Amino acid sequence: MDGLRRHKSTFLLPGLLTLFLIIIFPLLFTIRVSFSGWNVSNPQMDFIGGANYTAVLHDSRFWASITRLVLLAGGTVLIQYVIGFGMALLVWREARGRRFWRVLFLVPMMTTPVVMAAIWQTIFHESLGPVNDLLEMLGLTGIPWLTESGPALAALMTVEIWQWTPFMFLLLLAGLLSLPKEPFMAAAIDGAGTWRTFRKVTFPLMAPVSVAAVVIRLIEASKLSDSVYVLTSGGPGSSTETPGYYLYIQGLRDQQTGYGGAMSLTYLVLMIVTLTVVAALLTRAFKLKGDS
Amino acid sequence: MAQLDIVDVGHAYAPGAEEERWALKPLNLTFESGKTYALVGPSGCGKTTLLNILSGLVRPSRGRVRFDGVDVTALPTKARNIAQVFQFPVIYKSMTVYDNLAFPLQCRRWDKARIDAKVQQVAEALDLHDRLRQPARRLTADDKQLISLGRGLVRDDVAAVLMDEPLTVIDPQLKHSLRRKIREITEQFRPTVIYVTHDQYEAMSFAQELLVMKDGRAVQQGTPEQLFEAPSSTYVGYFIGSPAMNFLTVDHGDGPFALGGRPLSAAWDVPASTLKAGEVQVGVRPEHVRIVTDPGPNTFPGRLKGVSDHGAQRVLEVEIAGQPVRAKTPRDQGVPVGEEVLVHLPRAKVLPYADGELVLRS
Amino acid sequence: MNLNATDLCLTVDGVDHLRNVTATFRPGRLHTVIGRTMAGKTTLLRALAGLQGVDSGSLTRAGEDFLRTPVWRRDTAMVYQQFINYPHLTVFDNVAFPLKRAGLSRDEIRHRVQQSLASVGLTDFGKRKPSQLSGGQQQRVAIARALARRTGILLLDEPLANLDYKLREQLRDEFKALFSDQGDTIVIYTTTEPAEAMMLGDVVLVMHEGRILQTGTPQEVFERPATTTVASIVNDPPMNVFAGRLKGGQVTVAGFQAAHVSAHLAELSDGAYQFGLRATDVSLASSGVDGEVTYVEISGSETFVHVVVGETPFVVQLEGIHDVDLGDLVKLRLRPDRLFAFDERGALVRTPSHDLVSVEGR
Amino acid sequence: MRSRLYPVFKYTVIALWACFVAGPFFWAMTTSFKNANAVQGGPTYIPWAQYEPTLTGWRNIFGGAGGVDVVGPFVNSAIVTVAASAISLALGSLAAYALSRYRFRLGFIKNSDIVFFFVSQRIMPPVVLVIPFFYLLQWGGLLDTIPGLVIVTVALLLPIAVWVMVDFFNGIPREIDEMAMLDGCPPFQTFVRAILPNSLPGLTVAAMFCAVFGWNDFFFAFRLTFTEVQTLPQAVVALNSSIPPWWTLSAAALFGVAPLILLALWVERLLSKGNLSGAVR
Repeated sequence: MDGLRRHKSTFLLPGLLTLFLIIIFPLLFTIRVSFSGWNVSNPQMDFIGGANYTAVLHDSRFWASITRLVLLAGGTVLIQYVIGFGMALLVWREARGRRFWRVLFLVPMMTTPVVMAAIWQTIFHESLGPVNDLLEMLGLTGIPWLTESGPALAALMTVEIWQWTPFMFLLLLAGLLSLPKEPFMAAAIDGAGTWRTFRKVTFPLMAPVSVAAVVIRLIEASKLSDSVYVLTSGGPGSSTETPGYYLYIQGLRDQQTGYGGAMSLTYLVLMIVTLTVVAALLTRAFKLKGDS
Repeated sequence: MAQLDIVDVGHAYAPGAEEERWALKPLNLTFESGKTYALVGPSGCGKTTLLNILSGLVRPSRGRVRFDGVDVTALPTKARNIAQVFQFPVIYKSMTVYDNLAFPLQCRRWDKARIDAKVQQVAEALDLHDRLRQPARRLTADDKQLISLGRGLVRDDVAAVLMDEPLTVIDPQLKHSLRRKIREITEQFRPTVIYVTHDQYEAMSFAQELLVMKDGRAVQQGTPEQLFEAPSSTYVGYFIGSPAMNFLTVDHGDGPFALGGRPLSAAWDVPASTLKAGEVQVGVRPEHVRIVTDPGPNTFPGRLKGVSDHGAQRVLEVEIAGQPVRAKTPRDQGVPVGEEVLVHLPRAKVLPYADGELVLRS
Repeated sequence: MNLNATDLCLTVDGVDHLRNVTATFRPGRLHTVIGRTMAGKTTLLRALAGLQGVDSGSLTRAGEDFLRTPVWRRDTAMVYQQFINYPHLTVFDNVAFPLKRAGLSRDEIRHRVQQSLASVGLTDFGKRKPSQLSGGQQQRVAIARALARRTGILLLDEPLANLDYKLREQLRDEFKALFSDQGDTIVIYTTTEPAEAMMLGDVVLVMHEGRILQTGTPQEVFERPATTTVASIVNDPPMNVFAGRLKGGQVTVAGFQAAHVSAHLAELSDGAYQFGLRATDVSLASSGVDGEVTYVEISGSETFVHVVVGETPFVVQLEGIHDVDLGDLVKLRLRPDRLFAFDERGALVRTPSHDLVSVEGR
Repeated sequence: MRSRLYPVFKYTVIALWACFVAGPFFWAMTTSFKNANAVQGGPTYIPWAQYEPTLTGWRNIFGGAGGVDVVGPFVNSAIVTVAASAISLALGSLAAYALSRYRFRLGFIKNSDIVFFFVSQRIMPPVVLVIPFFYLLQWGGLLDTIPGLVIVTVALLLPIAVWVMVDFFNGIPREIDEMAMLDGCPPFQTFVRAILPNSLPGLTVAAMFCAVFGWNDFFFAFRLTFTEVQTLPQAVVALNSSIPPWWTLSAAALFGVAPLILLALWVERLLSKGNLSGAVR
């Protein structure tokens, strides 16, 4: 539609500018502050060069949180994908009461993560919570869920899986429901069994949705911090700290504004690079390019 | 390849509906082994229902379906050993052309060498042999349709190939060549083919026999030539042929028919006793109507109302005794001068119809 | 107020869509633009409507530089090949939409919508949504909306291409009446079908690869095709064109003696030519040139037999439906008096003698 | 080929997952009717049989003595969510329409890059934004106010709206736009009269996502509003302090997530009607 050049910007600019203005100031501010020694005792926009960045490079607590995040996000998203896909397949076509199951399986993603994390905290309570009660009923010993590092991580992952598997379920089920009938009929006609049909028909057809769902979840999971705050406050020690939460401690709670800024930007660049690479790899693995 | 028998099969989507409203009224049909058939009719005529009954997608409300004498009415699609080409090309996206063609054989656990030989043979016929290693999803829509057909052809024992409007999404430009290709391939492999379409051109160009359907009924079954020369009803006369057959209401007493007070003899005599009080018409194809200069038998004065230039032919719109008649004439015959013309309806081509049905030669 | 296009050019991604298109479109005339798929017809219409810019050239109407007029002020209506209507509006509101934009009074709108719907036979459908209509009816709605506005320019882009052939036949006849009285509107209608172009057009423009090859009345274009390309575009099936030699009163084509030269070619000097012969002027006979049937298609009431003689393919058009099998050996008779002669580059040299003569009246 | 055990297996798996999903809600529900004694006595599940239910928790959240007020925060949350969603949808669908219909080219930047710019904002961790926002809002006098929170929430929701709507508009044939223009509509009217009325399913889906993410935001509210404007998640988390009054916490939590549980019913309807499919592709 040529001859409309004057009009196209009128549509785009309000949204673009709004976002730009909302985003650009914080970004510039953060860049600038990351080169300053701004902290709680010295709230000033001075210039100290790259000292903050050097410090970030040597901050083992930060790098440990990054490693933790990679495992945490990678692990939970994978599990979410498998369970979400499995559940979507089970209630996709003929299933008794499938509409009820669908609603139920969607509910957790609608609920507020911090609020539910508070409930989960009571569930994982060592002596008063139902999890240990259940374990004891099964003849096992209770586990100090939130006060030992291993169990605390497991608890955090459980909460994440509970909260966000529904999101996978939603995207994948919507994807399944939009699939055409014919390929499945063709597979039946060709004599393919259940497993072969899944591997050769369902899964390839779902590849674009799968990639989109996984990437979106990875993006959201990379920001994990609210639930950590409520559930474990990063503890015990710093054993459940995610970068998001550690940034909060440094930049906000301890008001190491300059240092926090440098760390934020390091983290942001790392995430953008990692997620871009992951998205590209997934896309290539599923040969989505050049598809007609 | 098998012979398919439809015995007293009817179907209603709403259970308990009266028979008049069934999507497919009970009918008997036989599809002979190795022949090509087309089911043709406007949308909602029941052709897709019939196809789905054959493929096992729809279980008929009544009647039996037999493949080579074996009752398959209760069997699911998978167990019927049919192949199907859908409206929208269906290929396995993640596989190469080769794997697509080999897939049905892999499912049947053929050994590798046998699969390879068969796939090569079929790919050769489909003209896809030089693209076997390509991902199937990169092919154009028409080649994808050939793959669908090929997946049926690789199976030696396939009972029938069903095609459901396979040209719907193909570029107009490529329709001709794909139709031609499909026809050539079926001539070579000779499976039993049942081809559903709403397009008469397609049906007549493709199939050895047509089944014209309307309102859930099979109106007429026959070769294209039979449908053209002797439509069993005014509907078929209208539906097959372009322009449609002319139908003229005639007077009938005890003797021959009369049109505008002049006698009109038809291809065969119709005893007055076989005609009820209803309307009697004669049908004659525009191709057979002739504009002549001399009066004679079966020749009527007419009035030229209009001329349509179709290129190599012209269609003359004439009125005889107040009824419109179209005549298709070659271009080099020119256009008659003036309004008054003489129209000859060749006796052998004038067919009698009573209440819309062809009156059979007794 | 003529619409004048001068030297319109458009290249997109290295592909020429329009090449020096120059044409004058006159009020009250129906212009058919005929060409194969991808000939640039749609691009031309879109450029006239302002939906597509051009690289160079000019477009004027009554002294106004049309290229600078935005789409919504071009006083143009368009009917697409796909049935495009507003999905959220009823049929009535669809037709009323442009009238409301134009600020007409409620009574006037109601009057015009009803009139327009009546003219396409949809009087009782005003309250339905387009999705509740058949394809043919949806296209009628689109046409009604275009007509109701009484715009200065009415563009129709292959409006029948996506319809069944029976419906196409019917609407084609209706169009003839519908567009016969369009007052001062410039009507431009694109099609791939010669019969449609000939039947509807006051003026025919033949388009190929972005160029306008010939402009003229249907008769001129059909009977004096400027080049072999035009000849093949305006004939359905395409005119048989074959290279041959004229020597000593004989026409030889790739090794066989095709015909004696008839009077109209007598004055031509000996040498190499391309000859054209319409499919209607080749017939199957008991004696003649030997050939083999490679394909048979049936179109409405005609049978097209594809025959190959040596290496040269011919299409033979037989009236009526005939049972010819692939692989049959046949003999062809070519009518020497109907040969068109073109020079080696394809430009017209001679037409069959008596063409324009017998045409009278209309 | 499917064995007879398949249905048994299938419904067992469904039931197990359903228990896991519903578990926390059941626990919160049963806890909300306990009092200090019942909680201190160890985990119990069935009222009357295992403990004597009381309404203390529920009374506390609706202004009972010594309780907390959740109604005010509820209203705040609702205002922020609705306002931010509405602004995001309006700006987002305009931008999405432009990106779907027109070709933009600014040096090496193309349409897909602009879409990516919008969507990539979701990568930004809230912490990166919150410090500068703090100063920005302080400077504008909007700290601890509803408008301030709305502005910030828009940054959160706008990418979602653009993402959903671009895909949706791409699914509407361009011929509709062209036709509207030929019918005499300038571009803006084309959008309003011909495209928007056909976009309801897309807008609904976008609105749903905006509502969920807007309602559930905690971090921004936590850092940028304090006393004047508390949102619901803040109010609930505030209860999660040293000596947890679990009964009140549970009641407040259930009250806070209830509106969105109703949303799940509605999402399922969209899903069954196929409206979500377009948005997902």
